[in-house]
Order: sequence, then C-alpha cells, then structure tokens
Amino acid sequence: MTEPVLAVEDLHVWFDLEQGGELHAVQGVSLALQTGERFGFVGESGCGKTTTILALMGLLPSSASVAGRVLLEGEDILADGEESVSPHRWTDIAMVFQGAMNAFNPVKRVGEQIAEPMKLHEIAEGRTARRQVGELLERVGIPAARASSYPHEFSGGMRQRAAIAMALACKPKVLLADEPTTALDVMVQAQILQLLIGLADDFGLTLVLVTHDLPIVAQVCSRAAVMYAGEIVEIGATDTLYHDPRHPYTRLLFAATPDLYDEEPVLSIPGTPPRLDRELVGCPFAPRCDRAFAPCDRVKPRLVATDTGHSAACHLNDPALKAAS
Amino acid sequence: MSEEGRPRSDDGRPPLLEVENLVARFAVPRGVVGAFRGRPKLAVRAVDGVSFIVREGELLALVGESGSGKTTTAQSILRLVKPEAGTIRFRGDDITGISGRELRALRRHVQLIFQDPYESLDPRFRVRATIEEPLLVHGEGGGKADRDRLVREALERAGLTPPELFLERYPHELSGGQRQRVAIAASLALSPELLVADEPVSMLDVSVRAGILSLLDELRRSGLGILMITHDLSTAAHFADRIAVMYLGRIVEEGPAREVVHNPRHPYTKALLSVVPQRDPRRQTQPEILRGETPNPVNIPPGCRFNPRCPIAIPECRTTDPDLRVPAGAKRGHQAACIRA
Amino acid sequence: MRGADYFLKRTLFALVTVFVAITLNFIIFRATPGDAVTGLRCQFCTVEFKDQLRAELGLDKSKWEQYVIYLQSLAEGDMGRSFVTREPVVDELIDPLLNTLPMIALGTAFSIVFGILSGVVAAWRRGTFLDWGNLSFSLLFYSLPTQWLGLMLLIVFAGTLPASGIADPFLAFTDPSWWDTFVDRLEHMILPAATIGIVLYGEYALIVRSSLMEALSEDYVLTARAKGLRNWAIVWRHAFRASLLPVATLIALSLGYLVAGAILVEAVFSYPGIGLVTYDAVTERDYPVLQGAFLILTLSVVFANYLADLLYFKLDPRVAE
Amino acid sequence: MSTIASGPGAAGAPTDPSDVPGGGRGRGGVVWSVLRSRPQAAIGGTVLVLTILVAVFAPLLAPYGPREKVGPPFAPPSSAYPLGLDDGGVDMLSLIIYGSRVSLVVGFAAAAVAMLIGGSVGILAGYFGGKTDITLMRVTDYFLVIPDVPLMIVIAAIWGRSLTNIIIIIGVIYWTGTARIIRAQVKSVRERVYVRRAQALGASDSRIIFRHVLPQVAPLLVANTVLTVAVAIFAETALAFLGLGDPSLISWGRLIENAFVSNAITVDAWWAIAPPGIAVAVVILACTMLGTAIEDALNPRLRVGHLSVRRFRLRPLPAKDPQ
Repeated sequence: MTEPVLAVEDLHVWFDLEQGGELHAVQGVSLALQTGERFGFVGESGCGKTTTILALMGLLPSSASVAGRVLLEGEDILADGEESVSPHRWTDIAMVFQGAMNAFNPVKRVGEQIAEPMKLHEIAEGRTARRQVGELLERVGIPAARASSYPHEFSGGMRQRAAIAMALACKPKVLLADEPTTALDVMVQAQILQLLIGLADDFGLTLVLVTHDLPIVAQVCSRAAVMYAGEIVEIGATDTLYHDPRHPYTRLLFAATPDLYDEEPVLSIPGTPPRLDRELVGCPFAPRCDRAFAPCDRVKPRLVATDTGHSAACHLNDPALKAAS
Repeated sequence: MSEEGRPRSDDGRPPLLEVENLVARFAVPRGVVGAFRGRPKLAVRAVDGVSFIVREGELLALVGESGSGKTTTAQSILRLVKPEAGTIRFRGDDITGISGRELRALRRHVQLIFQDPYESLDPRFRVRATIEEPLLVHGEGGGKADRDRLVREALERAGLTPPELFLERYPHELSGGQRQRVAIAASLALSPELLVADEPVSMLDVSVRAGILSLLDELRRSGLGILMITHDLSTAAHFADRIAVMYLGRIVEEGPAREVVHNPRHPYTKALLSVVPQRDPRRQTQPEILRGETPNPVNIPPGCRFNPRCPIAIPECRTTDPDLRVPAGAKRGHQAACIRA
Repeated sequence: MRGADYFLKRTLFALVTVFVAITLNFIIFRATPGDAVTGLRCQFCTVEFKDQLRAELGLDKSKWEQYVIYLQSLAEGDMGRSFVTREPVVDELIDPLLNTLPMIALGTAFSIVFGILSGVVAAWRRGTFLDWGNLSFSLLFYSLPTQWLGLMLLIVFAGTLPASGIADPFLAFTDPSWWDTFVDRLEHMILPAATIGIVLYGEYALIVRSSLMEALSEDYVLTARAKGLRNWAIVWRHAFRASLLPVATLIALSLGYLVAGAILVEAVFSYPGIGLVTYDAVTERDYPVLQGAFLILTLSVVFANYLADLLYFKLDPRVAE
Repeated sequence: MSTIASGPGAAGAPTDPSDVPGGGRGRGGVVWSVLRSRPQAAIGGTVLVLTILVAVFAPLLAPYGPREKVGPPFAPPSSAYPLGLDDGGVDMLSLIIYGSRVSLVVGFAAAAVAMLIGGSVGILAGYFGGKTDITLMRVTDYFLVIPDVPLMIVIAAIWGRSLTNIIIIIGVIYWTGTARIIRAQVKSVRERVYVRRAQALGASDSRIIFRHVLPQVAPLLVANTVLTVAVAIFAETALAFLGLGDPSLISWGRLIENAFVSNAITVDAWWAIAPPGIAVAVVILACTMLGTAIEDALNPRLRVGHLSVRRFRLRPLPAKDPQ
C-alpha cells in the first residue's frame, strides 16, 4: 500500500461549554485515505462528523481544543495549531460547505471570490486568474460569463456548483464536502453528486463526503466510516458495511433508511444518543442496542479488524467475550 | 411495510377530500418603473390545475421538487392560501369559498402537521398547553378534567407513554422525534378526519423517522385520511397507498404507490426515480439526470410543461398540454399526463 | 431596471418626507394656544406691535388659506421675517448655517474615522482586554449628556483654546493673513467639534463593533478562513464591507442627533451657527426664525438620509431585488 | 441561522430529555437569566435599582432641603457639603438626590409611553403585514427622519413646559426605534411554524398575538424600553438645558442648565456642573448596559464567532483507559 495522502491518528476535539464543563465532540478518530479515494462519513446529527472534518483544516472556533495528529502526506499539519495548518488550507485541502447559500459573501462577485484564493496562494493573478475562474465555472456547468454575478443571482444548485468551483481553485489534493446536497432537490442532488464523482476521477482528488444520508454514501463512496457519539464505530468498504455490518448501529441505521425497491419494513432505533459532556462508560450505543449483553455496559469496545477485512467497535465481534456471557 | 394492510383499490371507501382543478397564483411585484412602462402583470402559477382525491383510511403522498407547488396545494386545502379557481370538497361539501364560522369548523376536521418539529411548538408552552390549545380555540373538551383526559389520550395515541412523563415538559426538553409526536398529538386532540403532513420527517434524524411514519400509518389504519407532502420518493414508496407526482404546479402522474414506483409511465417520474440513491452499493442505478433545474413557475413552457427537459419529447409535445389519463396497459387507477405514455 | 425602481422609490419617499415636514411645520406652529404672537417676548413687543404682526402673518385668515399662503411664500424662498430683528428669516439663517457645516463636518469626520477604527479593532479582538477597554470607553462617551460634556471641556481647556464665538474679535484689527484667519477659525471650532465628535464616537464605535461581530459570525467568514485568508484580510476584505451596510444606515439615522448636538453645543460655546439661532429663537419665542430653522434642519436630515439610501444601493448588490 | 455546525449544539442535536434542567426558556425568564448570567446586566440593573431607591427615599437621604440656602454661593466642597453649594447656596448633594426624582419619572414614564406606542405599532405592522404594515411603517419612517430635538423644542416651546407635557413629548417622539425593532421581530415570529400552526388551527388573531407573539417579543420590548429610558433622560436634560424644562421642578437637566446660566464656569465652580452630569451618565450607562445585555442575549448570532484572535488550543492525548 502506498503512503496515504491524508491520515488521521487518534483525533480528539473538545468544546468549552458556556455554562462550564466541556463537550468531548470527537473521541479518538483514526483513518487513512488513499489518493483518489472517495470516502464517506455517515452519522446522525451531533455525532461529530462535521467537527471531525473541520478539525482536519483547523477550522475550529476558539472554544475548541484538539489532540491527535493529522498527517498530510506524512507531515503533521496540526502540530503547531493554526500556524502549521494555514499554509495547507485550500492549496492541499479544500472544502465545500453545507448550505452553499451562505458560503459566499453576498456583497462580492462570485468570480472575485473564486479568484481570491488563487491570488492569495500565488497561483494566478489578473487575467490568468480570470481565465482559470472561467474554466472552473465551465467545468462545473456554469457559463464563464456568470463570474461577474453576485451570489444572490444564482439558484441553490448553481451556488453549490460555484462553491465546488471555488474549492477547486487551488487544485487541492483532498476535497472535503460537508452535506453538499442537503436542502437541494433530488435531481439537483444527483447532478451535484455526479459532478463530484467526475471531478474526483478527473483530478485524482481524494473526496471526503460527510452526510447523514446512507444511500448517498452507498452510491458515491467506496469506503465509509459510521460515526456515533464522537467515534467511528465501524469503518470499511461500503459494500461490506451494507451486506455484512459488524456493528448493530450500522445494521439498524440501514434498516431505518427506506429504500425505493426494498419492501422490508423500515424500523426506527429507540432512544437518543448519549450526551457528550460527561464521561461515557461502556459502549455508547449499548442503551439503544438490540443485542447488548453483559460487558457492553461496563467495557468500552475498541475498533478492531473483523474477519471481513473492515473494522468495528463491538463486543459481538469478540468470540471470547461472547462465549463468556 | 407489509403488503397486507394496504387498501389497494380505491373502491368502497368514501372520499374525504376531493380537489378539482385547483389553481393558486401569486402576483409578482413589477415595481414602480415596471408599472409605469406598462410591463405586463406576471403571476407565479404555483398550483396550475391540480385534481386528486384522498379517501378515508388512505395515505396519499404528494411528491415533487421545490417549486412544484405541493406545499401551496396543501395550504390551499387548509385555506391558508386563497385558491384562485377550482373546487375543494370535504366530505362532499364545497369548502372552496367558505369563511368565518364554517372555516373554523373545517379547521377542526383538517389538521396540519409541519415539517420542522424544532419550530412548530411554542417554546414557552408546556406539552400540556400545546395539546390543550386546539381544544381551547374551538371551545371543545368541556371542563378541566375532561380536557386533561383528552390531552392524555392524544399523547398516548401519539406514542408518548406514559403521558405523565411528558405533560409538564417544555419543547427544549424533548428530542426531535418526541417534539414531532407532540405536534401530532396536538393535531389529534380534536379528533380530526384528515391530516395534512408537510414533510413530517425531513428534519428528523434517520433513526427516528420510521417511528413517526409508522405512527401516521397507524392513524391511517384507524380511518384517518392523510395527505403527505414529501420530496422523498423512498419514504412515499414505503408508507403511501397512492403517490401523486407534481411538476410545475400540475400532477403529472398518479396511482397506487407500488405501480408508480415499479412501472412509472411519465418520463419525469422515471427520471426522478432513477436518481434516488439506493442503500445497496451493488445496486448501481443508471441515473437519468435531467439537465438544468425546474424552470421558474412564472414562465411555464407552452404545450407539455415538461417538454424542454424531456428526453422523449416529440414536436407535438410543444403544442399539446396533456391531461391525466390511464396509459395503455396500466393498472386501474394509474394515470399519467403524457401523450407518449 | 430594478435599480431604477429603487432610485425612484427613495426619491419619492424623500420628496414626500419634505412635504410632510413642511406641513408639520405649518401645523405645529398654528396649533399654539392663543397664537404664535401671544408668547412673544421682547423689549418692544407692545400690544399694537403684536396686532400689526398678526395682520402681517395673515393670522386673521382661515387655516386653509394660511396654509396655501405659507406654501406659496415658501416656494418663493420666503420664510417670513424675524419677530425680533425684523430681518427676513432666510437671511438670518444662511450665515449661521454656513458656520455650522464645517464644525459639524469636523466633528463627524473625527467620530466616523475613530469610531470605525476602534469598532473594528474591538470586534476583531473580541473578548480581549482591548475590546473590553474600548467597549467601556464607547459606552461611557455614549452616556454623557452633550451639553455637559461641552461644559466640562470648557473647564478643562479654559486657558488653552478659545471658549466661545467663531473668531477672535481683535484679530480683524491686525490685518491677518489668510492663514491666521484659518487657524483662528479652526481653533474656535475645535471644542464644539470635539464635543460632538466624542459623543458620536461612542455611538459609532458601538454600532460598528456589533455590526462587524454579526458579520464575523456569517458562514462566508468560515469559508474565507478555510481559503487561507489571514485574519486582517478576512476582517477587511470580507466582514467589514458587509458590515458597512447597517453602519451606513445607522450613521444616517444618527444625523438627527447631529442636529440636536449642534443646538446644545453651539449654545454652550456661543458658536454662531444655526443651533445657536435656534436656541436664541426658543428663548425669545421668535417663531418665524424657529420655524425656518426647524425646516432647514429637517431638510438637511432628509437630504442626508437620501444620500445614505443611494450609498446603500452602491454598497449592497442585493438591495435592488 | 448559521448552517455550518462548528460548535456544540449548533446542529440542534437531540438532547436526552431526562438530563436537561427545567426552566431554561420556560416562563419569561429571559430577562432574569440575563441578569444572573451577565455581569454587565447585573451591574446595570443594580445601579438602576439603587437610583430608584435614592429617588424614592430622597427626603430621608438628602442632608438638606432642595431649596434651603445653607451657605455662601458656590462654596466649594467641604466635609459639611461633600459636593459643594450652587449659585444660590443650596447643597449640591441634596439637589442631586432630589433631582433624581424628576429625571427618573420623566425617563420611565416617557419610555412607557414610547413602549406603548412603539410596541403596538410594531406588533400591528409586523403581525398583520400588507397595507397595515406599509401605512404604519411609512408614518414611522417620517417620524424617524424628522430630527427629534428640534421637534421637541418646537413642541415644548409652543405647548408649554409642564412635566406631563414633557413626558408626552418625549414619549411621542421616541417610539419609532421600538416600533421598527418590534416589527422586525414580530415579522419573524409570525413566520415561525408554531404561529402558522395556531393559524391553521383556527385560533383568532388576538389569541395568537397575546398568547404566542407577545410573550416571544416581550424580552426585546423590555430591552428596548430600558434603552429608551436612557434616551428619555438624555432628552430631558437637553430640553431643560434649552430652558424648556418645567420651571417649578428640580431635575438633573435643570441643574446643568442652572450651572451654565449662573456662570459656574467663570468662577471655576466645577462642583456645580460635574455632579449632575455624572449622575445622568451613570443612569444612562446603567440602562445601556442592561438593555444591550438583554438584546445581545436574544441575538444568537453574536455568540458564534468564526474569527477570533484566540485560536483553538492543542492538548495532549487523553490517557487510554486500561483494558
């Protein structure tokens, strides 16, 4: 295996709470991404997926503290905090934000905002920059002449396309996309997803897609991580995750997602996720799990490789524990 | 959902809500200069001739993209928007033009469930007050004790048991799913006959959606008619008896859920179905992606409104505005508005 | 096209406001108990004089006729004559207005420049000691009664700067150079301008701070950070530009205050501007002058607001929608 | 609303109901909770309460009477008269204590008038929208553009200078800000789903206004009224300074005027000028601090900052639990 383009080792994020105390939003996330890979983060709201990818770019507010390493081609970009991460922003890792409606400054022209990072990172200036902006817009399906439009003159879908063009301005290696299609219509969603897949293939981009929508990950990504309560509970090929899940949460999450042609009953998962502002004991999913057994309340399962070639954090995969109960 | 419990035919059950040729428009402001220059008055034709029926014990899903007019249709039924033309009948009575007392009476029987459970409850009202409100507004429920009983019953019907656990709580003390259940309980307090649910689960986490949808399904079984507005075809396929697909203010295809999903007849429905992502990574569908976005409902194309984006359009489509009809070889009750279907 | 619409609407609004102000001006002054002449106070205000005035003002005619006459004479630039000096009101007002403008401009320029600067710094360094200190000072200045601040400055700078008037009366005898006259005028302007400037400074700094803080919480600021922009570039190139919108509106609205400030400040420093004329007219119950001054002050605020509307159009591309 | 979730709770994460402490946004506790949680508000509130107490118990607190000549004109501060004497030989401290009464009465009463007018206009315009809104807002805009102090001067000069007149004049002029802010808030509340739900339910407009809308805008109305108190006190000093105050009453504004007219400056009697101004400034400062603190607390936007000089911190990895 070649060296991963982006590796995360034991990433933790805490937020100071206004009323005192702190919230352990990301609790030891590790993963490695290969060049050109399309990887997905799935989970419900509050599971820490967005915080995780914001942490990769050091885009956390001042109330956050971070531990762990983020290795970009072997270099720890979080080693010196803001200082060490800022040179890599947009040139190596770029991002498409959730709700592109607000990702653009309403009082500046779209083209200007796409060209801004080019100028900043000394990639192109003046006429060259304008030409490149035009090319990028055409590539995402917007006429180059629209560069002089203001964001409010674009439809939702176009704004999202423009946000993608902006993310590609400095030819990054890794593209993070946070819920890029939420609030868009199905047809526009399909257009955007197709565009992202095409771009990842054409430019050899590593695409990290964050979404709460399992079918999107299933259709777009080859590998994915399922997050719950700030940790990865299962990670591996999307195919295996669907056909042979080794964590009850993954299985139940798929079962809760209606499918167009599958007529099996859709089931909800009872209970709510645990609060992250206090120490968790045992498996965080145990209270909602349909197969929890003796050790789950006390012992926290680690993320270990399973026989299917992926990893899950569940005691059910430990034959010794299972036998003992 | 299992096959059995669904009424597959539309016979026998009396119609609850009949909508015929409903039209709703909003004027587009043209400004001082525009008026001065004699610029034509424009209107958004949000709903442009929509007809459908919801029967007792039936869940009809109105599916469409934003701007298709599905929400305006729902609001017209509750008369939150004034329809410009067409008739709406509830239990056979024409309710299109009613006002005052009659309208208040109608609002007892037809209840709306909103999309956003984080916003649809007054943050200052305890659960009890929220569910009591409809009773107080309509002067129902008699004395305090009676109201208390009705509130508890509504909570239980909405699956919030035991009621004591929830009665004195504020919305911010509840999870999203619980809030949506409280909203549903409040709509049930007046024992309505028709529920209009506008995207009832799209703001909720996946893990609790099924619970809310199953609750609606139970209510349907108990005899309520439900009109569900949604953009999610998968949800509609699982929980609806019938699906009506809307495009630019018009229903372009309508029929039993299973038929519409498995044997779509209208090219728009086909395209829409083909782009719905599926859970199974191995089942890669060949998405038939339409170019561009839904056009502005101010400029509805002449002829078939779908023709500029239609992959199978023929010259005739540019002139003929097709009506809903049963295509050849289709099952009973399945209609599409396409001359090529 | 949409822009033309906006332009037309704002112009219409300004014109209607002018008309409303003129009418209000008429109504208020005719709604006096007794009539405008009754309360007149001056040495030579005998009963005969007052009756003569009444006839001159047409107070014996019907209100409607009076209104028409009022509008007609206003259209001809005639605001009547001062009760006290018997000079035309217009002549009484023009010179003072020309005296006031540079003084107010100096004070406003000071407050806008420093208010914006310190507001930006405070928002940017939000939550730091710098922000805290800035906030306290702005709040404090904002809370000081204008006339009182003027008096305090008078006490503090009593020996250093001229305390009243607009020019040194003895300077004229020395055949001053252009430069000497300029310096003299400036020296007389400093204290009143500083009083206005300090009070407005507090207000502007507070407005800029909160408006910028709001802009800094917008999502595009996060985008700008992700793009690798340095903090100052984000503040300057993205947030500041967007935050100028509410600031422009609020500054325009605070012009009403400027007028009030001018009256109080000119009274304190006996600065012969339109404010002092107003003050004197109030004391002497010289209604024609008061009426004229009120109209001019209102028109200047309406005009400034109109300019702000046009500026807003320049600043915000969305405004035409 | 910010759509990028960058902090805890930003995405409206479901919370475990059993863990959330009661109260919170329950019955109208916003103002109270702001007072408790923000030192700025607590200081402002305390100062205001103390000033009100001083005004109420003025006869008990003041060492001398408000018109009592106790020494030579402009006697400087001494142990007997900590703030010195004015031009009539009256004790400044006593004057300040008595003056608080009129200043506060004008401030609060005028603010109440403004709140009534502005609140009603704002609620009607915001709730009913359409033509009602356009008409009311036009009127508000005209009022907003016409310079306030000259208008007050003119009205006061013509209508006479009794306390009631002054209160009404100030109240009638300063309702515009409240009306605009309340209207904006009501407009947004009206679009809230729970209001639309109540409408769909068939609830009457008055029920919706009083049960849903008013409680929601009440804290903002309070904040605004507190800010208007400051403006009203300010206006009173301006009117009094221009000789348009009620001549029979002592207020802080009148004291400043009196010092100016009696040429306290030429005799360097700073003690006759400084104290009333400071008293005004302190009360205005208190109102501003309290008012803006409530406003800030109601504006969730100001709490998220994507940019800060302080950055996220790095910390060592937590120790692994032994397993």
